[in-house]
Order: sequence, then C-alpha cells, then structure tokens
Amino acid sequence: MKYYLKLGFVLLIITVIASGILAYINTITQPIIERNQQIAQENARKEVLPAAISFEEVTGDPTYFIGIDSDDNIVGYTFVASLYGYSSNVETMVGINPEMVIEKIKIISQSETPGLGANCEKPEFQAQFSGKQKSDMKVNKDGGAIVSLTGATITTRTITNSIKTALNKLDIPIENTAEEVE
Amino acid sequence: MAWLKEFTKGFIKENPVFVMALGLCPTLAVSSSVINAIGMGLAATFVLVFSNMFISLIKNLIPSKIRIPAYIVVIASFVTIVDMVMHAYLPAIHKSLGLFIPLIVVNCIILGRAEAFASKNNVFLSILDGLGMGLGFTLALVVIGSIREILGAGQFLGMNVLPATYKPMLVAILAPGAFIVMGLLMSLMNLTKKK
Amino acid sequence: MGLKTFSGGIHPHDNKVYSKDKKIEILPIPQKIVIPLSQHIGSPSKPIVQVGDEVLAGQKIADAGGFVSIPMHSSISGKVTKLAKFNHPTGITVQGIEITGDGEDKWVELSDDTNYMDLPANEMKDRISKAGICGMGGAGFPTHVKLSPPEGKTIDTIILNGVECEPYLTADYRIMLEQTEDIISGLKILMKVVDAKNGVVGIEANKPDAIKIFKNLLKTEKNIKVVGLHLKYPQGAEKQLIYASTKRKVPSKGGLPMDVKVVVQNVGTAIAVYEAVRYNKPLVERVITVSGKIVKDPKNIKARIGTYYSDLLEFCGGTTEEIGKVISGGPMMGFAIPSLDTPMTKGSSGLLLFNKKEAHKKQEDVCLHCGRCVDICPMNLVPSLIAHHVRNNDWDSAEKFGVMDCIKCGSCAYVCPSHIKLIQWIDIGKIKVSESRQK
Amino acid sequence: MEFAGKILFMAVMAIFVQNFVLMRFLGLCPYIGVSKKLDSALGMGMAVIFVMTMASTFTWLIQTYLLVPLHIEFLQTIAFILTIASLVQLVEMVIQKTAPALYKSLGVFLPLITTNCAVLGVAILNIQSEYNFIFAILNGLFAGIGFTLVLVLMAGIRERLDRAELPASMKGMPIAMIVAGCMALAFLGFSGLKF
Amino acid sequence: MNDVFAVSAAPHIKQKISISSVMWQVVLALTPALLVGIFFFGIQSLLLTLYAVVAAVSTEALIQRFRKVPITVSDGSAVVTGILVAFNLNTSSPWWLPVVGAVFAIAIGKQIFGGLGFNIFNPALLGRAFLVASWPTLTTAGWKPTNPMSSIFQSSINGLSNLPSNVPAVITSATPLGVVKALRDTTQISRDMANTVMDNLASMNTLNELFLGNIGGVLGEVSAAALLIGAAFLAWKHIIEWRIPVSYIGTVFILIYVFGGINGIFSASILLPVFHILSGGLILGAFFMATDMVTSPVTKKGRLIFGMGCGILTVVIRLIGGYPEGVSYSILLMNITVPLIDRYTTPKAFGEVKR
Amino acid sequence: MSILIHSILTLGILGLIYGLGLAFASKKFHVEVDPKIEKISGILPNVNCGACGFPGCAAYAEAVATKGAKINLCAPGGDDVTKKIAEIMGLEATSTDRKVAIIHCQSGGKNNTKFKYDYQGIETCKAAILLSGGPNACNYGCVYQYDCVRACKFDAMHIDDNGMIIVDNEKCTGCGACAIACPRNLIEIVSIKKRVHILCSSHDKGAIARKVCGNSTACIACGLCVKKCPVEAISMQNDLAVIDYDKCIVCGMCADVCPTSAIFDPLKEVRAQKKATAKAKAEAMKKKIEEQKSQEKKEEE
Ligand SMILES: Cc1cc2nc3c(=O)[nH]c(=O)nc-3n(C[C@H](O)[C@H](O)[C@H](O)COP(=O)(O)O)c2cc1C
Ligand SMILES: Cc1cc2nc3c(=O)[nH]c(=O)nc-3n(C[C@H](O)[C@H](O)[C@H](O)COP(=O)(O)O)c2cc1C
Ligand SMILES: Cc1cc2nc3c(=O)[nH]c(=O)nc-3n(C[C@H](O)[C@H](O)[C@H](O)COP(=O)(O)O)c2cc1C
Ligand SMILES: Cc1cc2nc3c(=O)[nH]c(=O)nc-3n(C[C@H](O)[C@H](O)[C@H](O)CO)c2cc1C
Ligand code: SF4
Ligand code: SF4
Ligand code: SF4
Ligand code: SF4
Ligand code: FES
Repeated sequence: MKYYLKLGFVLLIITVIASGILAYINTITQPIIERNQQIAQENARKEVLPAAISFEEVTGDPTYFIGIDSDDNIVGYTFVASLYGYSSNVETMVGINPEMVIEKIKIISQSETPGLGANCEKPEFQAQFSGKQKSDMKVNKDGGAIVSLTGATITTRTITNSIKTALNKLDIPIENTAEEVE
Repeated sequence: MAWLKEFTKGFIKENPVFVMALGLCPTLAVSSSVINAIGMGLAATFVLVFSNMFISLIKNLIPSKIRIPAYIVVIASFVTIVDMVMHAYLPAIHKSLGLFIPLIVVNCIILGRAEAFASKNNVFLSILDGLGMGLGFTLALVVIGSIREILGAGQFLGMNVLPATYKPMLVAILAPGAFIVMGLLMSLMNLTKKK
Repeated sequence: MGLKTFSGGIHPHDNKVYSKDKKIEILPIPQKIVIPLSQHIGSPSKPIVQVGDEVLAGQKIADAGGFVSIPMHSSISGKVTKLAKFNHPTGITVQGIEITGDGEDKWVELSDDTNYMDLPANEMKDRISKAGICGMGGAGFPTHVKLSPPEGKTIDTIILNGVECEPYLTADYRIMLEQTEDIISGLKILMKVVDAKNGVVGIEANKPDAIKIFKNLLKTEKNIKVVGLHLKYPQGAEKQLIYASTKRKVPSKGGLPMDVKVVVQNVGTAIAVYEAVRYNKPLVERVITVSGKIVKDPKNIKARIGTYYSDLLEFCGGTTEEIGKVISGGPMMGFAIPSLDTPMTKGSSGLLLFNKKEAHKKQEDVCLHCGRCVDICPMNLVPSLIAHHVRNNDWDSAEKFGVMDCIKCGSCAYVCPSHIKLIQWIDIGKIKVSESRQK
Repeated sequence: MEFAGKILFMAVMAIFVQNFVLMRFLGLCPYIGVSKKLDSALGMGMAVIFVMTMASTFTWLIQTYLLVPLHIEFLQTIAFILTIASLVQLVEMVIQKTAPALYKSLGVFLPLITTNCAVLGVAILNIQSEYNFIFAILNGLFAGIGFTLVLVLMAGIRERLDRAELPASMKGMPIAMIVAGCMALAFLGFSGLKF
Repeated sequence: MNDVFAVSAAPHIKQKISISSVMWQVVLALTPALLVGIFFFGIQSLLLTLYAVVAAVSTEALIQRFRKVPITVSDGSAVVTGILVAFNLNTSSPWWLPVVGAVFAIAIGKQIFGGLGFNIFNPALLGRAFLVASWPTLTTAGWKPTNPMSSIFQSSINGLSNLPSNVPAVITSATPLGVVKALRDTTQISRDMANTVMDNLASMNTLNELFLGNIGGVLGEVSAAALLIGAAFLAWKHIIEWRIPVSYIGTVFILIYVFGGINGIFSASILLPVFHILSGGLILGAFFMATDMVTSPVTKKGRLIFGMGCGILTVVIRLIGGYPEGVSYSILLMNITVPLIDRYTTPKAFGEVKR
Repeated sequence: MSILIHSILTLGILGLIYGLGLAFASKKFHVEVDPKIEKISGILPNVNCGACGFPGCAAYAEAVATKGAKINLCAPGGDDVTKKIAEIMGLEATSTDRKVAIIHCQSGGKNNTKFKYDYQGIETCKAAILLSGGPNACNYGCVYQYDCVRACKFDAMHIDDNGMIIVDNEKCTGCGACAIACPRNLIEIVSIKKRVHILCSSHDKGAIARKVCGNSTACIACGLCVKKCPVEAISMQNDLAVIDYDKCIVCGMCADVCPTSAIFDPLKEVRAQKKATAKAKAEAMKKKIEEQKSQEKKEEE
C-alpha cells in the first residue's frame, strides 16, 4: 500500500508542477489570444464596413453589429453568415449598408478543398458581392448574378445562400431603417 | 564524436518518418504546404527537445511502474505550452495546424524517444537526440510538403514556382496525394538504402 | 431425351472420330509381357512364382497382398524370365514379373456355369475376388472391396459408368456396342452380390447408338434404367455421375459412394465380373484405345494385360510423325510417360500419341483472378486459391480450401488463360496434406 | 424523425465522407501497423470502437463539468490524455481478469490505442464541434466504426497483396501507403454526399 | 533433348485461351464504341484514345524495363487500360489529360503492385479518379455536344414555355445525368416543373437517343448500343460472365425505381430506371470495367455481391452524392472489398454438408 | 490566481484518482504472466506503435517469448533492443562450430545431367519428382528445379553457369531450410569442419548408377572407401557409401581410393603433395638405409 501511495504521490507532484507551469503560461497567453481574436473580428468588421469606426453588438439570430461612424450615425450592419458547404462550414462576414445593399464580404472561416472551394478566399471572388442585394443572391448557374468559382459551384452556392438566409432573418431594425428610407 | 552521431542519425539513417514510419498522422495531415510543415516540424522539435531534456533529468526519480503516465504528463505539458504560445503569437499557423498540435502528445516519435533514448542517456545526449530527431521529422515534413505544394498548387512557400500554364494537380494536396507521395518516398528510401 | 448432368464442367473437343468406328481387334499374343504387381489401389500383390517357372495363361502368379489387393494372373503361357522393377503406366517403376511367351497360348482350365445367376452372392464375390478384378475405369480400386460394404451400410443402386467422357477414348464405347449383353449380365451379377434393387447405366449423349442398344435390351427390365447424360467433362467422374443419375450427393471430405448407397462400376469391369463369375476366368485382357492424330491406324484393341505399349503401337502401324508425348490413359487425366517400354495394366484405357507441337506446353503466367477455374470446377472448389496456398507451402490453408476434395479432373487447368498448372500444384498439396495428416 | 435523420447524417459523415483515417489522417499508425492480418485488424477495430466511445463519454464529461466551469480549458490536452490512458489501462486490466477469452482476442490491442491519434482526436473534435453529450458519444462510436471499416478492408487487401510479386522496394510500408492513397481516392466518391 | 518425350502433369490438352487472346478480344469489343465516338465527336476521340494507349503501353514497358522483369506489353492489357482511360474522359479534354491519366493508371494502378494480376484497383478507373480529383474542372465540366447536336435537350424542354430563363443554362451544358442532378438539387425550379422535365427525359424518344448514342458525355459512354454489341461478343466468348453486369444493372434498376423519383418513394416512372441505366457510363462500367477479372471476385456468389454493391453505391452517389455520376467511384469502392468478399464467399465443396 | 489553484487542484486530483484507481485495479485484477514476457516488455520502448506488426509492445513481447517471433522487429528500439532481447532469449549466435549445408549430388548441373524426359511442369522439385520419378535419369539425384535455392532466406545458394547449386559457406547459416525443401533429401547440415563428403545419394546398383549419372561420379558401391577408412567412419548402406561425420577425422583417404571421384575432399591436392614429399622422404630414407646396409654388408665382406 505504501508503495502505491508513493506512486500516486510522485504522479501527483508531477501533475501539480505541470499544471502550475501551464497555468502560469496561460495567464500570459490567454489575454493575448483573446485580444488577437477581438482584433481579428474587429478588423474583419471594419473591413466589410469601412465607414464605421465603432460597433455595437445586438444579440439575436443572427447576432449582428451596428456600425457607427464618428458622427454617431448608423452606417450599416455586419453579421456572420454560415452554412455547410462542400466539406466544411463556411463562415462569411458580411457588411451591409442601411439600404441592405452589401458593402463587402469576407470569408472568415472555411476548409473547403484547397484549389477549388478554398478559392473563395480570393479577393476577386469576394469583390463581386459588393453592391449586390438580397435578390441578387443567386449563382449564375441558377440564373443569378453571382459568378461561381470554377469547379466549386457548391461552395459558391453555399456562400450565396447563407447570405441570403441571413438577410432574410435579419429583421426588425433593418426593416425599420428601410422604411425610414422609404 | 558520439554526440555528432546522436545528432545526425535522425536525419536519414533513423529518420523517424521515412525509416521508422512513426508519427504518420501529423506528417500527412500538415504537409499540404511547406509553411505548415515547417510550423509543425518546429513545434514537434520543441516538444521533443524539452521533453527529452526533462525526462532525462528526472529519469532516476520516477518509479518504473508509472514512468509512462509520468512521461505523458511531461510531454503533454510541453505540447500545451507550444499550443498556447503558437495560439498567442502565430495565430495563422496555429489555425491551419489545428487539431494536430494537441495531437503531438500521442505522436509516437516523442514518447518513443523519451522511452528509448532519454530515459537511458544523459541530458546533453538526450537534447541532441531530440533535436536531431525533431529536425529529421521537420526535414521529412518539408520534403513531403514541398512535393505536395509544388505539384498541387504550383507554389513553394506560397510563391508561384511553376509556369502559369501549369494546371496544378489538386490531388497532391488532398488526402490521396499525401498517402501516395509518402508511399513513393518511402520506396525511394528503400531503393537508396539497398545500394 | 431428358439429359441429366451436374454443375460445372467443360466441353473439350472429344476427338473420338479417330477410333470411334473401329471394331475391336484382337492383338496377336505378344512375345514378352510384364505383369506389374501394383495395378490397383492397395497393397501390392505378392509373387508366387520364380524365375524359370513355366506358367499357363490365366494361371495365378501372385497372391493378393491383403484385403484391399488383388491376385495377378499370367496373361500368356510361357516362362517367368525376370522379377524386377519395370516401368508402370503411371510413370513410376514398380516390381513386376516378366514372362516370355512360348507362342502357344496354353490356358488353365476354364469352366462354364450356365446357371451362374443361381450362385449365392458370396460365391459370386469370391469368384470376383479370385479373378483379380480391379476397377477398369481409372483408379483401379479392387472390385470385391467395393462390393463388401461394412456392417450397417447397404447398397441400393449399382451404376454402370459408360460415360467415357475423356476425349479420344472409345474403348468403353466399343464394348458397349459389341458386348452389350455381357455388360448387362455383369450388372445383374453386381446387383445380386450387394443385393441392390436398382441398376443404372449412364451413357453420354455423344453415344446415341449405345444408348439405343441398351434401351432396347433393357426394355423388359423394370429395375434397370438407362440414363442419357449431357456431353460434358467430367461427366464420368463418380460423384458427378451419381449426382446426375440419382441426385444424391456423395459427402465431401472423404465420403464414399456407398455413403449414399451406391456403387459405381465401369462397363469394362462389368464384363470382367461376368466372365469371372460365369467362366471363372481371371482378368487377363482388356480393350484399350490407341489413338492420336499421328497414329497411322488408330484402333480399339483387345490385348493381354502386360503387353508393352510399343507392341500396341506397332500393331497400329506406328506413327506418321516424330512422337512428342506418350500418354497412358486419356488426355485429361492420363499420365505422360517417358518410354513406350511400359506394359499396359488392368486400368489402361488408352494409349495416346502426340506430336511435338501438341506436346508443347506454355509457361505459367500469373493468375488473373479471372475465376474461370472456379466457374467450372465440378467440385465447387477455388482451384486458384488452393494452388496459391500450395505455392506458399501453406498446407493448412490448402486443406481448408479443399485440396483433398479435388478429383483431379483437370478442368481447371484446361480453362486457365494463364496456363497455370493447377493440377500439379494440387497434386503436391494432396501429398503434403496427407503426409501431415499421417503425422 | 429529424433526430434519426441527424444521427444517420452523422454516421455517414463519420464513417464514409470524413473517414477518420482516409480523410482526416487520424489513427494512421495502427492503420498501417495492425492491418497485416485480418484477425488482428478485426480485434483492433473492435477495441478501438469501444475505447473511442468510452473516451468520448468521459472526456466530454470532464470538459463540461470540470474544465469549463473552472475556466481551465487549457488543460484539455493533458486531462484528456491522462483520462484516455488510464481508461485504457483500467479496461485492459478488468478484461484480463474477468474475461480472459475476450482479452486474448481484444485486450492485447488496448495498449496500442493509448497512443492512437484517433482517440484523442475524436475527444477534442467532439468539444470543438460543440456536440451535446449524446452526439459526442455517437460521434465516438461512428468514428470508431469508420476506422474499423477501413482497417478491416485494408487487412483484406494486404493479405491478398502477400500473393503479389511486389517490387522489392515497395514491400511493407510503402505499398500500404499506396493502397491507402488509392482507397482515399475511391472514398472521394463519397465527398459531397448530402441528404 | 530431342530424343526424349515430353512429360507433364495432366491435363495434356488445353483450351486455346491465353491472357493476350482475352485482352485483344476486349480491345476488339471496345472498337464499336470507339467508332461511334468518332462519328459523334469527331477525330478528337480517336486521338485521345491513341494518346492514352501509347502512354499506357510505353509506361508499362519502361517500368518493366526498369524493374528488370520481362516486358509484357504485347499481352494487350495495357492497351485495354489505355482505351478505358480515354473512354472515361470528356472529348474536349486537352491532349495531356489522357496521357497523365494513363501513366498514373499503369504506374500507380498496376505496376506498383507487381503488374498484371496483382493490382487491387481497376487501373483505368483509378486513373480517372486521379484525373477527377486533380483537375475537377477539366473532367467534370465543359461537355462537348455531339455533332450533329442531339435533340434530347430540346425534347426535354419542349412544352415548358413558362420555364424560368435560367433553366436552360442548367440543363444544356451538362450530360443527361447532370440534368437529373440539377433537377434534384436546385431550389430554383418548382417541383412540378422538375417533374415535367424529368418525365420528358425518361421518355421513349430520349431513351432511343441514349441507346443509339446521340448525347453528350464521356467518350466511351456515348452509345449504349455499340457497347452492348461489344459486351455481347465478350459474353459469347465467355470472357465476361453474366453475374456482375446483371446484378449491377438489376440493382440500379430496382433502386432507381424505388428511390429515383423526385416526389419520394416509388414516384418514378418505370422508364426512369432505364434512363439511368442507359446514361452515365453504366453500361460501360457494368460490362467492361466491373468485369475486370483482376479486380473482381473469383467466386460466383462474390460476383453477385460485388455487382449489387456497385449498384447500390452508384445509386447512392447519383441520388445524394456530390457527383452526377457514380459508376467509376462505385466500382473503385467495391474493388476495395474484393479480398474480403472472396474470403467470405468461398463456396462449399460439392457434397459438403452444412454445419 | 484562482486559475492556478483550480488547475493544480484539478490535475492533481485527477492524477491522484487515476493513480490510485490503477494501483487498486492492478492489485485487484492482477494476473500472472511469464517473467520472460515481463522482462522483454521492460526492454521494449512501450510506445505501442505497432511497427513490429504486433498489436502493441506487450503482444510482441509475448510473441517473442512464447511463439518464437523474430527479435529484430522493433523499429523505435533499434539495435539496442534487439541485442538485449537476444540476451534474454539466449539467442547468442555461436560462431565457433558453424554448420553449413552440403548437397549430396554432383551430377553436373542442369546443363550436364542426363534427363530421361523433357520436363514441362511447374518449377518446383516437389512436382518434378512426382512425374515418372523425376526428369533426370537418376532416380536419386538432383532434379534442378531449385526448391532449395528458393527456400534459402540468406542468399547462400547460387546457381552456377552449368546449373549446379553452390552453397556459399560464408553466408550459409545452417538454418536447414533448404534441407527441408529438398524432396530428394539430398541436403545435409554438417559442421563446416567436416570437409570430406560423399557427393552422391544413389542407391542404384553400380552399373546403373554410373550410367545415369551426368558426371559419371556416382557411388558404385565398390566398397573401397569402406575398407580404406582408418576409423571405420564409412559404411555401405543399401548400395551407397555413407560417412558417419561423428567418426570422420577428415583424413581424405577415402577420397583417394574412390574410383569415380564420388568423394569430395577439398584438401586432396594439398594432401597428395604432402604425401608425395613424405613418400619421397621415406624413399630417400629407405635408400639411405639400404645403402648403409649394403655398405655394411660390403664392409662385412
Ligand atoms: C477532390 C474534389 C474536391 C472538391 N471540392 C469542392 C469544393 O471545395 N467546393 C465545391 O464547391 N466543389 C468541390 N468539388 C466538387 C466538384 O468540383 C463539382 O463538380 C462542382 O462543385 C460542381 O460544380 P459545377 O456545377 O461547376 O460543375 C470537389 C470535387 C472533387 C473531386
Ligand atoms: C482409400 C479408399 C477407400 C475406399 N473404400 C471404398 C469402400 O469401402 N467401398 C467402396 O464402395 N468404394 C471404396 N473406394 C472406392 C472409391 O469409391 C472409388 O470407386 C475409387 O476411388 C475409384 O474412383 P475413381 O475412379 O472415380 O477415382 C475407396 C477408395 C479409396 C481411395
Ligand atoms: C474426372 C474423372 C473422370 C472419369 N471419367 C470416367 C469415365 O469416363 N468412365 C469411367 O468408367 N470412369 C471414369 N472415371 C472413374 C470413375 O470415377 C469411377 O472410378 C469408376 O467409374 C468406377 O468404376 P470401376 O471401379 O469399375 O473403375 C472418372 C473419374 C474421374 C475422377
Ligand atoms: C473483361 C475485361 C475487363 C477489363 N477492364 C479493365 C478496366 O476496366 N480497366 C483496366 O485498367 N483494365 C481492364 N482490363 C484489362 C486488365 O485486366 C487490367 O489491365 C488489369 O487490371 C491489370 O492488372 C480488362 C480486361 C478484361 C478481360
Ligand atoms: S480443382 Fe480439382 S475438381 Fe476442381 S476443376 Fe480442378 S481438378 Fe477438377
Ligand atoms: S483460371 Fe487461371 S487465371 Fe483464372 S482464376 Fe483460375 S488460376 Fe487464375
Ligand atoms: S537454406 Fe539455410 S542451410 Fe540451406 S544454404 Fe541457405 S542458409 Fe544454408
Ligand atoms: S531441392 Fe533438392 S532436388 Fe531440388 S534443386 Fe535443390 S538439391 Fe536439387
Ligand atoms: S501518429 Fe497518429 S496514430 Fe500514430
């Protein structure tokens, strides 16, 4: 029994030391990681809605951010659209102006086939979404305005549909603004 | 020059990937591009060196009955350190290596070296062994990664190296390509060994 | 005609035209013969004569070497000149008795029991046993043994094997045409010996005239059937014949016909049985086909047991081309032998001569897994796998895949596009497996 | 009905589309190492299914009720690997004592599983994919089945390859990699499967 | 050694059949399809085939030379592989595609395993899978229409005046199966409309054209009739056997009949399975590729299982998979299982009693 | 700070639980195993990588200890481990009195030996001897289908230009695989020190044996060697001379007298020379003595 206690004790010591060190390192890295992530998100939001300088989070389905410029005007909204594509979940950060016209999009996470679906990260591809509306969200093969990636219609369709669905779901305040505009 | 031998044996003669066929999962999973290969290789090298060092330091303190769990804890700690540090300072590579960083824990090379070498040799040799093996691992990853990236994307380290008319052979960076390139390289190794 | 058959099998060109319509001819008494002491399955016979002894035709010169064995008789009259090893139609050399003839063909005394059917079964079997009869259809199993089922087993059907599915061979066909009545008498004797109620004569469809003759003669016999069988090799193999004519399946892994209450005998054996029971005549002659494209005058010959093949060939006028291969038996199952200085035995059904081109065999290629051999194997085996296991010296697997069930019909090797010598591999397998079983 | 549909989808994904071995590069060492004989492969497969399911269960519990409430997710790797290692060892001992026959056919494979990426991999993936308890367990089960499937198929192929006249340099590991590559190529046929 | 006789084990006669005779007969059986391909797609078809054959044969010869084993290209198996690689390609493929495919097929698909007889996977299909995975855009898109242009699409669109303008775009650029896939996939057309198009597709007219060959698709699948002529020849010569093709096609027929309709189980017309069978290389696959003796089971029961497996997988991929076409992948996938099938379907010896 | 405490506590407790649990279990569920297996297990790296082809190190250890598995299969362990296992298993190769294979037939190789028919079958001796007693005229000799060469895993058997089989004494390990493979039982594993061999296995009568032998070097059972052997190491068994290697002192006298050169003695010439010089010396001595004698006689006279 003593022997086993000794074994347990040695193991205990090792784990204690290990976890101590890890906890210490964690306290250093964790804030950096979180900051990195925040910055990345913030940057992404700014990228798709360049006019905004600060954002206000509104939780819901989907959670969206209201973009506000230096004059406290609402310059638009950003949200993340996501759907399962060819072989992964494709997440797209979308920025729209108050008229619900897409400012810009940015693919923030995907692991589609490299060289095919993964080409959706190319700027040329993402650029075509700028200035499009909900009704344009259709791939050219299905008669829409979005030119699909070569050999990756599925991915293209996924992105397009995800944005469309998200736009459909994003309701109250945007409708309000739209009405105001009208 | 025994130490030199301990250092260099991992490059070719006892290359952990080609000769011993250990740690296949990360080798194949992350070698779709050279940059990933380097990242993974260095991460593993770090873990190898430090866990080898550490284990050879404490080897006499650990009763043999629990040496495996103890080693695992040591290794896992270093892996976690690498994981956190990379996450904090190299977020891009961390993201593309993904799952395979924590999986360094179960990479047979690491535990294997701890058992077979570090637990029996002094600190200096153990570090050299870890470094050599780690670099051997990195070397193998880079070789595979280069082939796959050049064939599969026409690029090397993200730069275009083949004429624009080259239509990249996608499979090379997909799963089947990984296996086939690996198989061919191992066979090449066998061929050269025989001569 | 309602032909019957089994599953699997092949259709080789039957090449029977060479000798099909040749009446049986009787070979003049040869000068010298050799009686090998192992012409049958079982222990060799034991010689009871010495060099220098004078013998008569039909005189016993060797005793049975046990229960599963048969006595041997001189087939000519003359003098014993040698006791030594001689070639055997299966290619090996075995102990034999050489007799130099006196050219007079003096016989031992034969009787004629016209009321032979009234003899008790025991007496009949005794006469069969004394006459030294073994199966004339191939394997040469002592007939009296087959007719002595062990306690508890009964036989209800005797099947006469008149299939002769081997290409080239026509000896059985000729005797079926020329000695029909003797065969039927033999069948009746066989039925009586084992108290079998039914008799069946199985004949392949390429011998319609034989079927007709038998049907005519057996019109009145209610318990004897003539069964017409599909033209397919190996229709004559015992298990396949039993299945085709009675739908009974002889169990694998060493099952015997008597396990399904059947005994199969060759038509030639039936004649020998008839002659033994009625005339007390030992088995000293049989009909053999000498054929082949290069034989000048292919023939069906009634010859004395022990006659040298070279004498038979001479009787047929020799060959028109250089001989490439000599086959004792049929082309599918017979043995290629290195020399014509080989005596015929009780089981010799044919002597075939091939020229150099016909003798040429291709090298083995690799197995394509085409499955042709599997498709046609009448025993439902996977020959390619058996061969593979034998090649790897894996006798256990070979046994598991049924080497021992193979009847060596040769169909698989016949159809293999890769020329794999499946039978040769299987042969090794059989030997090795039985060796390891004995251990 | 929808639940059943979800489960079916999950099963198809884990077994065919995202097969752990062929598509995700997890568990390659045993895949290559224990696929020489069909019997061993079957035993190994069964053991892996069992352990992956168990590991999914326990690690999910540890993560949800220990690491997350205490905000010490960074200890995931170390806690999981310890759990798995102990679990495996415990199971091994119990089986060895209570069911020696089962141990003979299955137990011998257990230690090999500790250092199998697939087990730790599935545990971490469960957490990353934010599966609930039931789905985590099922994912472990299906991933194990997927592993077993390809392992057994591979073993069948390798037994047949014993008959082949392979080029000398391809014997052993290299041809196994090539076969794995070809299998992965065939499994691409499942890609894009949608219900 | 001329004075001695030859001695060998029985049997002493042999059917006149050899590997090369088998292979060259397969080549012969494939020529009608090639001729039809040339007729509809032009000389390009012949060129692609030639490239593939030359590449396959020279790769085989080079590797055998390097391995220092006898060079056996004259047995014709590499020629068959080459032809089948080309047959699996779109006729608008660039010249190097068949070449690369054939090289891969022979080098990785065949010679690496030791050459003829030892490969596990169907080399030609492995070559195709490799090409599809490497250059998906080149191999699965850009179908060249036949010349003269088939009326199949017109006939299927006839009577659909209220079709949204985008529908023709979906349909005309694809192979018949691509159309079916699009109809099942897109959310753009109403279900009724999709049904109408589907019914039109599975009409006698279309089937006629499919049978004779006036449709887009890969080189070798263009005419079911030509393929069937070749297949009949092979069957007559006992080179292929009925089990695989029949169980394969039968399974596809039943499954498509049950699950093929757009409106749920049993909603398909009886002609839809026929449509599926006649299109998408199923005939080519079932008679010429699933039957490759090297990569299919040797046992009779095994071949039935193999065929059924191919059928099931083909239907799964066609109906819910990522590709319009599942023949090549289903055969490859079943190739993987062949050793196990063979192992577990070893027949019982004649007379063996059940235990 | 709470994180630090939490993590230390959690891991510590986990570690303790696992450790104690396992300790308890290992006691409760203890099963006896072969100490050899334990020992080998101890030496193996225990990384359970499966490279050895066994399902884990323990399984490999067991296979080595009980099933005679090869000891050099552990890839991570390398040579060290192999050596140590060898020590445990007592497999030290003894090189002092090596045994090698010798083939008791020298009928001249495939190209020279006499054949009674043209063999057209599969390339294995096992099959060849089944057809009419083998293709070669001699029913006891080598049939030259080289089963033995294929059986040798050490590349120790070579086929020379004549088709003769040569054993490479350097490479031969005396494993005996060839001897088992030979269906004619022509191969014997004999100490490398015994260098005089009867290279014939024919039990045929002299005349026949000589006639059918491709080299005419068959043993004709003349019995000269039996008579000559100073230690009675040769006996005539069923018309074949057989050397009892336990008795043979490698003097080579039998080889000298054999009329057909069926006996092989690599030192024959050396010995012959020695003998010649000895004889010459003896003769010289004799002469001297005789001369002396005659001189003495003369002197006497
Ligand atoms: C290996 C491989 C990977 C693929 N990856 C993707 C992908 O990431 N995204 C995608 O949309 N399609 C992918 N595809 C699917 C094909 O390219 C598919 O034909 C295409 O998406 C259909 O688009 P099309 O309408 O342009 O033919 C992949 C196909 C293969 C063979
Ligand atoms: C070892 C052995 C024992 C046999 N025992 C009997 C037997 O007891 N009763 C019987 O009717 N046949 C027996 N037979 C004969 C076989 O059933 C069969 O007739 C014989 O082998 C010849 O058949 P074949 O020419 O088809 O090869 C035996 C055969 C062998 C080889
Ligand atoms: C493949 C094969 C083919 C055979 N063909 C015949 C045949 O055509 N005629 C025949 O009488 N026996 C043939 N036999 C032998 C029979 O199986 C059986 O041994 C014989 O009919 C028994 O009769 P027996 O003892 O009178 O010879 C064949 C055997 C085998 C294995
Ligand atoms: C009926 C038949 C079908 C064949 N099908 C193919 C095929 O689909 N693909 C292929 O590469 N070779 C095929 N071959 C040729 C040959 O079998 C193939 O090259 C081998 O798989 C190579 O080992 C076929 C041969 C035959 C006789
Ligand atoms: S395996 Fe035997 S029974 Fe089957 S076909 Fe071949 S020889 Fe005939
Ligand atoms: S017939 Fe020949 S090639 Fe075909 S499976 Fe049988 S042994 Fe192999
Ligand atoms: S098989 Fe063994 S005994 Fe024979 S030569 Fe080779 S190493 Fe020597
Ligand atoms: S195995 Fe025997 S018979 Fe065959 S080649 Fe070797 S020595 Fe000669
Ligand atoms: S590295 Fe993944 S199982 Fe070994």
